[in-house]
Amino acid sequence: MSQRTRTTKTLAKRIDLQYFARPHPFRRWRLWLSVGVPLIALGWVVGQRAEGGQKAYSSGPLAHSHAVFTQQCGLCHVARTGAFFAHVSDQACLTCHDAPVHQPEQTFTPQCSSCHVEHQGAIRLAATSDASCMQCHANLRTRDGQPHYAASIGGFDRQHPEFSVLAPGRTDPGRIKLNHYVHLQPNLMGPNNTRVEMSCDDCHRATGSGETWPYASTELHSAALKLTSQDLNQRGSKAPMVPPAFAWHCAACHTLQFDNRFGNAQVPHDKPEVVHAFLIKQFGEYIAAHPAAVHEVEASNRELPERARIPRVARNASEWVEFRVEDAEHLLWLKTCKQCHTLNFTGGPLPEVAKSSITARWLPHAEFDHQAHRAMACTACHTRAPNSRDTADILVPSIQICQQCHREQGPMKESAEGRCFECHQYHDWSKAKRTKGRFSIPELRGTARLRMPKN
Amino acid sequence: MSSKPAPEIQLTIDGRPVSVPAGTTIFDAARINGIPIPTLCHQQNENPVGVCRVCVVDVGQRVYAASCIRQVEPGMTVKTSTEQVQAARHTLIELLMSDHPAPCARQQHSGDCELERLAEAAAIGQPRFPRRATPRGKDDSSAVIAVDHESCILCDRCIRGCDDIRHNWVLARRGKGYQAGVAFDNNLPMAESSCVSCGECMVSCPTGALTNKRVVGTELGQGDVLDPTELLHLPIFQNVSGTFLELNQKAVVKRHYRAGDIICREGEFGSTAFYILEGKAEVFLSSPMAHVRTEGSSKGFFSRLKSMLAPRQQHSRSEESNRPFIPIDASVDLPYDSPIAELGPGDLFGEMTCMSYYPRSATVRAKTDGVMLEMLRNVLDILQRNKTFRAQLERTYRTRALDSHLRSVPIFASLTKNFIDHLRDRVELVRFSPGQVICRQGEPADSFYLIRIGFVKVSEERPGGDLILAYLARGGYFGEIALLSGSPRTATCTALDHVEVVRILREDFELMLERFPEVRASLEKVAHERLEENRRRITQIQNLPVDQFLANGLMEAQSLLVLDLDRCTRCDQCVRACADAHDGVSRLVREGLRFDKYLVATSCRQCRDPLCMVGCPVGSIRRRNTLEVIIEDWCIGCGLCANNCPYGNINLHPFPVELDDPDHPGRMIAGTRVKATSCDLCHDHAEPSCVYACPHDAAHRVNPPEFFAGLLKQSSPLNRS
Amino acid sequence: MLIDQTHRKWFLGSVVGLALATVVYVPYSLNSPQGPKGSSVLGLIYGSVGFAFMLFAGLLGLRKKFPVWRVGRAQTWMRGHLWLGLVSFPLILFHGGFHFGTQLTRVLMWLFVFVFASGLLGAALQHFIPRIHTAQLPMETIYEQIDRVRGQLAQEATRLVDQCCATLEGEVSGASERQRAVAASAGANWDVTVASGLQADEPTSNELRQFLLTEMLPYLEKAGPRGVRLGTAAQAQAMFRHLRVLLPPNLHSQVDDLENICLEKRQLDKQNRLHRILHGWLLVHIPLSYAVLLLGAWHAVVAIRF
Amino acid sequence: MFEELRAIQRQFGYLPADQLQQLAAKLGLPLSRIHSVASFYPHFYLTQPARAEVRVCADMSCHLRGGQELKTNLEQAFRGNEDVSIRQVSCLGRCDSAPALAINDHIYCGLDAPSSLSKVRDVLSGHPLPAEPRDHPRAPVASDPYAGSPNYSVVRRFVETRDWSGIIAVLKASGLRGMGGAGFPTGNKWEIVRNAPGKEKYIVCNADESEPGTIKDRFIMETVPYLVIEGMITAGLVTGARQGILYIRHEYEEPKEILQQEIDRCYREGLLGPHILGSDLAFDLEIFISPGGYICGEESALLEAIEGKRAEPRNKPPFPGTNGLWNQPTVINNVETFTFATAILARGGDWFKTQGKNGSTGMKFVGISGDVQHPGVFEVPMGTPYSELIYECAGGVLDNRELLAFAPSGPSSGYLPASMADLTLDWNAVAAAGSMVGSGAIVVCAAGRCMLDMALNAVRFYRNESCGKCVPCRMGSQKMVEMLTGWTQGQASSTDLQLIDELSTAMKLTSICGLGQVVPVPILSVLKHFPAVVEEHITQRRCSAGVCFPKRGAA
Repeated sequence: MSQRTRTTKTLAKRIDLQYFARPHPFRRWRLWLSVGVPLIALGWVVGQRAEGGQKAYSSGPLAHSHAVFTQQCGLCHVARTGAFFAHVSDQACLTCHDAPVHQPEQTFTPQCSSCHVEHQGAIRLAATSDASCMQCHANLRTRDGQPHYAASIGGFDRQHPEFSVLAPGRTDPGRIKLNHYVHLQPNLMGPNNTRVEMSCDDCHRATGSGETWPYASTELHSAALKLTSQDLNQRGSKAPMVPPAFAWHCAACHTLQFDNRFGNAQVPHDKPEVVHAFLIKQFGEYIAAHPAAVHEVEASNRELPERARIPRVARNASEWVEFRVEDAEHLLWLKTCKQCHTLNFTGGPLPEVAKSSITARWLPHAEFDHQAHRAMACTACHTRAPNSRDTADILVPSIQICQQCHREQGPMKESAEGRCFECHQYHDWSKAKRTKGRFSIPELRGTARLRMPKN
Repeated sequence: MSSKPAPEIQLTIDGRPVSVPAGTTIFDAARINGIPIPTLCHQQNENPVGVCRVCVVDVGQRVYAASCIRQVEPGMTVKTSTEQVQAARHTLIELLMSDHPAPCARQQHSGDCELERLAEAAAIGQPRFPRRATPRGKDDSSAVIAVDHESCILCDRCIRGCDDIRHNWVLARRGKGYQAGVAFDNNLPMAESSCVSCGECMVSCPTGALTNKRVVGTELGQGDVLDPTELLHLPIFQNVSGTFLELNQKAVVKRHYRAGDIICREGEFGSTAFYILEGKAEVFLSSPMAHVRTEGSSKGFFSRLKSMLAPRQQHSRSEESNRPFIPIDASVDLPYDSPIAELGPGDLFGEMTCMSYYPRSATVRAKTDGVMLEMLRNVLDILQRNKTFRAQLERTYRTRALDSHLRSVPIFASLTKNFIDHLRDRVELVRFSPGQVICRQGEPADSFYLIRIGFVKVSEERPGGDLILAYLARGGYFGEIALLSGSPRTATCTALDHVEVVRILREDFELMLERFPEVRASLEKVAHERLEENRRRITQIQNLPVDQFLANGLMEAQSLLVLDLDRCTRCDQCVRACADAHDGVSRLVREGLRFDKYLVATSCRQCRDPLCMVGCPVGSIRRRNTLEVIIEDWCIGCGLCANNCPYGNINLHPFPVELDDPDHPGRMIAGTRVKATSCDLCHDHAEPSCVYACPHDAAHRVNPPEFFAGLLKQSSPLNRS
Repeated sequence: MLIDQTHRKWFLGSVVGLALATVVYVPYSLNSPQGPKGSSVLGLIYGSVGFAFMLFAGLLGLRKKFPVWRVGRAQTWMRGHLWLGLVSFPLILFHGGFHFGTQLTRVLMWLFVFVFASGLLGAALQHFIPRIHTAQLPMETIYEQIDRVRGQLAQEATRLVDQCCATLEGEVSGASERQRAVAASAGANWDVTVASGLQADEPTSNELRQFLLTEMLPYLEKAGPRGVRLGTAAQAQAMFRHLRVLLPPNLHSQVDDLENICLEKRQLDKQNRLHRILHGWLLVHIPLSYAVLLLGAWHAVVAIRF
Repeated sequence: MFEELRAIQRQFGYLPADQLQQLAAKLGLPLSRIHSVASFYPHFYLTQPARAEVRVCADMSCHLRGGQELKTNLEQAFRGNEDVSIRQVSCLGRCDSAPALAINDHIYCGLDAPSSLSKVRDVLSGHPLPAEPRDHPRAPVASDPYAGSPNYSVVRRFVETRDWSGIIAVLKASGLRGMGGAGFPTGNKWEIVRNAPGKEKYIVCNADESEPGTIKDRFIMETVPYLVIEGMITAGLVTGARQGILYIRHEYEEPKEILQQEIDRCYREGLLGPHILGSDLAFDLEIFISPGGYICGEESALLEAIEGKRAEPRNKPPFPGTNGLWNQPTVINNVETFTFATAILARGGDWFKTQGKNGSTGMKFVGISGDVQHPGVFEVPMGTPYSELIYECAGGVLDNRELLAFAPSGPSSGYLPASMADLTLDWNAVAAAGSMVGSGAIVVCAAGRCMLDMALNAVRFYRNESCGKCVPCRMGSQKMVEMLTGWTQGQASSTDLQLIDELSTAMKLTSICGLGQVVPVPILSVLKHFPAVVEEHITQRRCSAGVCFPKRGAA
């Protein structure tokens, strides 16, 4: 047995009674680390500061549009003189941006930053959350107390009303007689007596791709051209479909010959007065050149059945011109033009052409980008188009078709963007005003001190 | 004695005819005639006993005669150094040498061991006899004389010196045969015997059995060395062997003091006592009369604990002593309110410092020019054992200290002057040496004791070992229980150091009880409390299986700091908390023995037998009735208790104080004084700081028997079966 | 530290609190326009409550610096530290909407993750290791004093060997107290002859000394068992067995003592190791938590400002 | 003083320190003196004794008859039992019925191990010890002039004649010598005392028969106590002493009672007291019970003991005859001497002279013990050959073994080989053979005994009984025991023989008393008569008797 005795005394005597006053390496390490690590952290913060950047405090990368002045927090976070807080005020935004009001009737205007959330990384600031809209639209109050549409909308796929154009009873106001069904039949007589089969995009295209329209007139009237190019250039990618225009979409087939003597020469696709003048001029010139022709008896014209019975012989050139114009006009008014247009013979020598009234934008408060949907067949959405025989048919797809893809978002939902901003604009850009830029590039990039505007 | 000259006797010694008076011993006859006979047991000033037989001579008989005792006879033919005689002597010396630790103490110190000298003369190197196998022991108890029984040759010289020369009758032979030896009184250690330290035995001893003890620093540096004759002229050194005083010449010096000189300072360690020959001195305490108080507790959450000094008037603690006198190491006590007293010629002070090496209990300053004897403990021992001096001491005590001594014991406060005068001549001062039993359990009681000097252990004999009930210090009293009840002693009281008690005889004690019923009442109350407490503890012990518990000393503790080691992460918070609570001095060491899964940390256990009390020169540390240790106001900060505590749980706490400027009397300077402190359980708070600061619920202050009761029951051998 | 029944209240409180926070969080996170954000009201509440918890947890360090302050038992603080610290993590996650953010917040979050993880580890360690400590190290001492105790062990060993050598070299005075006792008890009062046991044996004594100098002292004086044969229990046992063979039976108790010293040293080494494990995680936990608190506070300031 | 001490011991079982203190105060003696005396006598316990104090005799006769084995058995049985203390004791005076042992001072003889064990157990369980069996038949003593019915004719005659010189002359003529061992002529001793000046004179009868093998005095005191008492009265009357003290060892409880009865009877009949038989002659006789110890048999030590001191022999001269008890002239004679003195005075000096044979004169009581068939005390004429004593009186050697050696007078005479058995019981003849008749304590060793062991046993006895006063005896006996023990344990040194020789010489020459002087005798006799045995032990470390050299395994 061991003789060593452990008594309290022997044990305690071994201990230096003041040992705790001198730190053991272990504790010293702890102390140094406890001082050191926070110091490093502090150093880092200070270092960041010294570098001048305040990026470190940024709660996230700025959106692309603002990324340039990431280092210049003060640009947006404007502290009022003497105040501590430097929250982003609307004023800061309005320095560069105009933000037209949404609706004159709205009861409440949120702060810019409440919808345009910055520091979320490279996102579009315009991509506001539905919740921002729902602030009001979930339970809409207007100043006049009369919500125009639905008063309670939860989102695109939640309580969103059907497009208003599709409301029952609504018809297409267009006056150009068009039978989609016929046009989509195979074996149509095409230009130059060729047989063609038409597809939607022969007439409906969103943007001018530079591709020529297959049924465009070979020799277009300048007026027609003017119209279309304006339409094409105005609205970017979300532009509505190019409205159908005779010159682009019809002229190749629907030729406007007026008299055999002129071969395939056509009358301009214009008001009857212009056509009338054209005819007079044409025939006048012809008789002048072919005075003999005044007496030529006209073969009966199958095309004008009413006229075939009484061949008329002109007495003179002017009469001939008169007859001939009459004949041609008869043909045009009663057949060629009338095929599409509605002509009103209201007593005057010339008919009145009803306005075509083609609807360029069916959904005036929303935008739709056909281009984005190009992957789909047109009929995938416009399901009724192939069987539409009546101009009055509104072929805008139902919202339900949209909702098949556009739903509440989320990785699991496998859906297309369903938030409001996808279709709706908050700001009424029509009322936009011009803003004045003030900053230099170094100011924005943070290499120069920012001169804050005095309020 | 007849005046008639004794007739001359003719005889032949070593062939020389010689003539000597009748009655002369052969030894003397030979010596007178220039024939030396070696001897060990014979000395000229002592009666011959003829026990060493070294002086044997051939007187022509069958056996040799011891020349020291054999008287001459007419016609005797004595041969002192025949070959056979020398051979016999040689054998005897060799026999003695075989048990003699050569060189013995005497040979080592002064080179005059007679036996070794004889052995050298007889060319005895290594004795051929086997050495003694059973040790005979040493007795180191005396302050002045070292006793080494190993060296004793039983020559009886010391016995004759003690008995025949000094008539003290302390020494005698004991035992028989080879086991025989020399004993003091009842075979007591020398210091406990009735020895008066006259030194005669030591002077007589031929070997190292009795030698002058070398005390630490036997020589006092300063002062005038006194001639032994000068000392012998002092009445207090009467009857002391001059040779002995000469041996201790430098252990006592005469010193002259001028008025205002500081003679000794409280708290200093020293080894001398002072005896005033002329002049006056004043004795006083310069430590602040206050105890350590921990403050800043309930005031606010964040107040740091401060330790500060507070006298008992300002901050009274429960059971604090209200004694009006502070006991010090002199023949007077100091009043609490103005701790100063005067000493005059014939007074002795510094006894405890000198005998037990306790620190000085007070500062002494010369009041007038004076002369003092400064002495080391050997000389003090001579003094204290001197009959003349003792008488003087008792006289002084009776006239000057008995009064304050009795009155400083609260229960005697009501005694009338008359009665104290009555006691004055009847009390007796009795001295005990360390370890001596003052009264023994079971013996009939005959007196009541008040402690004047030293410390007394009160213990009860129980099967399986003594149970220490208390330590009593100066001012303490004992023996009342048996006297009150008339039963035998209920406990054994043992002197722990050099103890002096005042003995009040039974009849005086009874007279006192009769005349002062209130004393009786309070004594009975105290006695009852003591008994009750003892009984409670004993039942406690009896109810517990105590082996390991006792082995760890846990039974003696009344409050333990235990750390549950399964919880303790050894983060040391408790120690830091303790240090923090006490101005950076930890009163706790996180180390100690384990009991089950508990570490019994070394923090004041409020021991039932607080060793720290033992030795306090002013008796300022003691136990409350609740057994808690309390340090009284007059702690002088000497640090002895801290040394005595087996666990290092007493700390000395420094405090700034104003002190007398030694260079400019009357002016004060800033200084530092220390006060002893021990775990106070942070008693101003709900719980001790260490426990409070333990983040892991590991530290607990517990009452051991209760806390461990479950454990102890489990491990009880009775339950195991 | 023992996570046991006594923690039940805290545990339940934390669970309830956490559940409550989660219950609030789920709809909030679903409904908030830009997802859960620190700057939203709830986000701020989470953030501030979480930070308050962290701060409280961090204050434990301060509390420990001033152990006597009567500001609640350290045990309460510890439990608060443990449980509130635990809860603070999900709260902060809620606050950040489970995003770590950029730069400052990311650093902060990662630091917090480390602090939290080290805290969990620490709690586990402090739950289990003390018991191992208690069971395996009956001779443990105060960690800070291990070096000192080791020195004392070396002295003790030297003393023991000196004693043995003295006995072996036959110095009666030096060492043979026991031997003399044996001699004395061998014979009764009368019949004792000579104690003949004292036979000098110098070679053995030299070998013993050699053992002390080359094996024992290097082992005792150096921390750790590496590179010393006594370091492994089995080898040490073998060596002491050899010593026992070498030395006479009356010195075996000294050999036992030496072996006991080695055992103690072995335990001290182990204590060293265990202590480092038991408290080593604090080297990560504490500094990082300070950093977290610092940066967290800064973050709060910055966040409130911007 | 001894009575006081005994009283204390009876009361407390031992002598408590405070009682000694009180006694000191009572007697006016220094405490040291009382302690000194009390510690000298093993009879007194200074500390609380065990509940069963067992004392086994281990000297010569008992040693031969299994005392050692008995002790070993007891020790094994009660090892670790603190209530039993087993020690060896010097001769208890029961050599004829060895082995003897005392349990709490009750002496039992001839016990075997089991019965002694049961006795000790009885003590431990609190049963009172049965009285010692007293079965000593009173054999007629041939020398008894009264043949059992004493009439104290010598005293009566002296009271009438007062012829002291006649009595001394008769004694001188009879050649009666001290029978205690030294053999000093009795008549001369009485005459010296008679002539010595002194206020008081004392007659002391030494009945402290303590030498191993010596049992004759007990026999005498039990059978013819009146002869002893009459001898003492006569001596007192002759020398003018008025006080007689019969110093008897405390183990002799029974003889003491018998003597006391006889003394009481004498007082009743006026044979003792202030007026003996109505005359002006006075003589008081008291029994002094020895506090114990062989050394008390030494005359001056005995006187010291009576004086209440340590029984340490005095330096002589002066002799007790002039400076005896209380420094007064004192006659000290042995029991047997007084007995024969009475017989001689009653029957006339010639009777004694004619009693011897083979050229010797006188009678002698001898005790024969050890390896004999019938140990006992025998009254034989001087001149009887030892062989006759052994083979005829004592019935021969035990178990018919060969006689190996015998001690004519216990240890003090040394051992004589069997070849010397034809020696006659004669003072001069035996002295010539280098031994002595002494007290006639014949101890017989049969073949198979180790003589070195026997010598050691004898020396050890002396060592144990040495008073320790003088150096040669105190130290020499111890060293001799140690050396001899060494021999029996194989630790002899080459110088030992030389050393024993030197030591023996020194002890013989320088010791104060006879005890110290005879210490070397046993070993010297063995060295002389059995050198081969010693040689064998020392050089070959072999004991052919198989007694010595403890087996290694046994330890």
